[in-house]
Amino acid sequence: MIRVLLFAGMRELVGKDHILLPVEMGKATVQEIKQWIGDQFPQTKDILMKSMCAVNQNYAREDQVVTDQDEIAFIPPVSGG
Amino acid sequence: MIRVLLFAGMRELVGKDHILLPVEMGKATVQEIKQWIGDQFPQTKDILMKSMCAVNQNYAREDQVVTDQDEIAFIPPVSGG
Amino acid sequence: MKSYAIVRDKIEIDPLIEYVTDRNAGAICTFIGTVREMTKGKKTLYLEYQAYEEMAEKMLRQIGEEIESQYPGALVAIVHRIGHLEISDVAVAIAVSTPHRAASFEASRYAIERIKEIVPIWKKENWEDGENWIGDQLEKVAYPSGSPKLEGEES
Amino acid sequence: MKSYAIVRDKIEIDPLIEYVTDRNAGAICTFIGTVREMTKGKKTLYLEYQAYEEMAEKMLRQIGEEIESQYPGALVAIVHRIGHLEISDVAVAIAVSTPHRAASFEASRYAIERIKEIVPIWKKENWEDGENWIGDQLEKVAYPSGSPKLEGEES
Repeated sequence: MIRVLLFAGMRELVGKDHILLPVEMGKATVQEIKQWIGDQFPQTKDILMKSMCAVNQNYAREDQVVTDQDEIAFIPPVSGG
Repeated sequence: MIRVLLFAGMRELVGKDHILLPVEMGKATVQEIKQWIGDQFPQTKDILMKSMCAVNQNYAREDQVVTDQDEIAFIPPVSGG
Repeated sequence: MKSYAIVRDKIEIDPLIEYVTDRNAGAICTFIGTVREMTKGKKTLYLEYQAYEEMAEKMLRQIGEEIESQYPGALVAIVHRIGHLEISDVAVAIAVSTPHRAASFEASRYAIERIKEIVPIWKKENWEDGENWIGDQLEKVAYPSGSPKLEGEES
Repeated sequence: MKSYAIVRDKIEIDPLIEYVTDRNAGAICTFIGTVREMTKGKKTLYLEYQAYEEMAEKMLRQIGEEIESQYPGALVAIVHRIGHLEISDVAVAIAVSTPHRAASFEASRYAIERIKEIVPIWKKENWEDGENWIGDQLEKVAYPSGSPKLEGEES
């Protein structure tokens, strides 16, 4: 199962620090994952729209394909410093 | 007697950290003091030309008049930092 | 000491300075970001920082490498603190040494701007009248100019 | 601690940072000038700094006041060391805090440039093949742009 890490506002809106995708999504694009999370957790749609996705700790394109071997994270607009 | 403080290259060229002007120069302009020092210590002429004069720890003009109540110093080009 | 680190305890500046001190450095510029009490008339009580820690350290290192390739001879160390921070606490500290002074200022400035663009760290403001994760607000455009570099993209 | 000082011993950075730390500061930029070994292919063995101490402290204070009037809310501390300095020793340290970061960088940079213009401190380089008071050389124009302000002159 693909595991998606959540942070900051997304983590609070979902109430968990990660989401497990259904088994049948064993391979998916970032775009598909985003769509699925938005459908399951409609409260995250606004932030999702503004978020980047990181795959294995690198910022990734929407069309990148990931599997359950990858580390996926959604990165809401950062505010460090 | 007017006392003139010397620093850095000027101090080394004169071999002293100050110069006492003759009593008859009880009152003089910065320009006159510069002239007198240059005459007495010709080895300082080059640096004197490039130096500023400070009177009571403020940078002073050449035409400023000083007395033995003032603290006079010649400031070769600075190189702190 | 790790020269690029996310930490939970008070940031000490001296180890950062020591880390970048070098016989061929003539200049060290440090930037320290502290928690300010008043922002646009609003009073901050405390802050809470969260990070995607492993990636954040990786991005700090990337920023350091960007600087070292841009400014020959530069040495860089960056530490960001997470967790609960009080007013005046140090949230981030950057130290850059270079042979000459101009580059140390430029590089240190570059580092803090880049941190605000690409490092996955989030700040939750706790005001007298509420709290919010900064960056989520509608008034802030997400990743305006300094969009994070995508994998495989030229920097 | 004096916030504008000429000292003979090792400069500690932490007290400077503490001095400018403030509830309304969000940024602290420090600049540290260290003794560099190689300059234009010439190897420095050590440096010797001399100052017109009382006036130098007065000029450091003037620089701080220039910054505080230019950048509202800025706090400034500057310490310069004199005497015998070895490679990597800290010769000068500047700390500036401001509410926002851009001003802290600008003000800290301003301070070091002003020090090199108006503060009566002199550096004697001791190279492998000789020594010289810097600033006396013919190749350096005396007081090019940043001529010290004369008494009564507008700044």
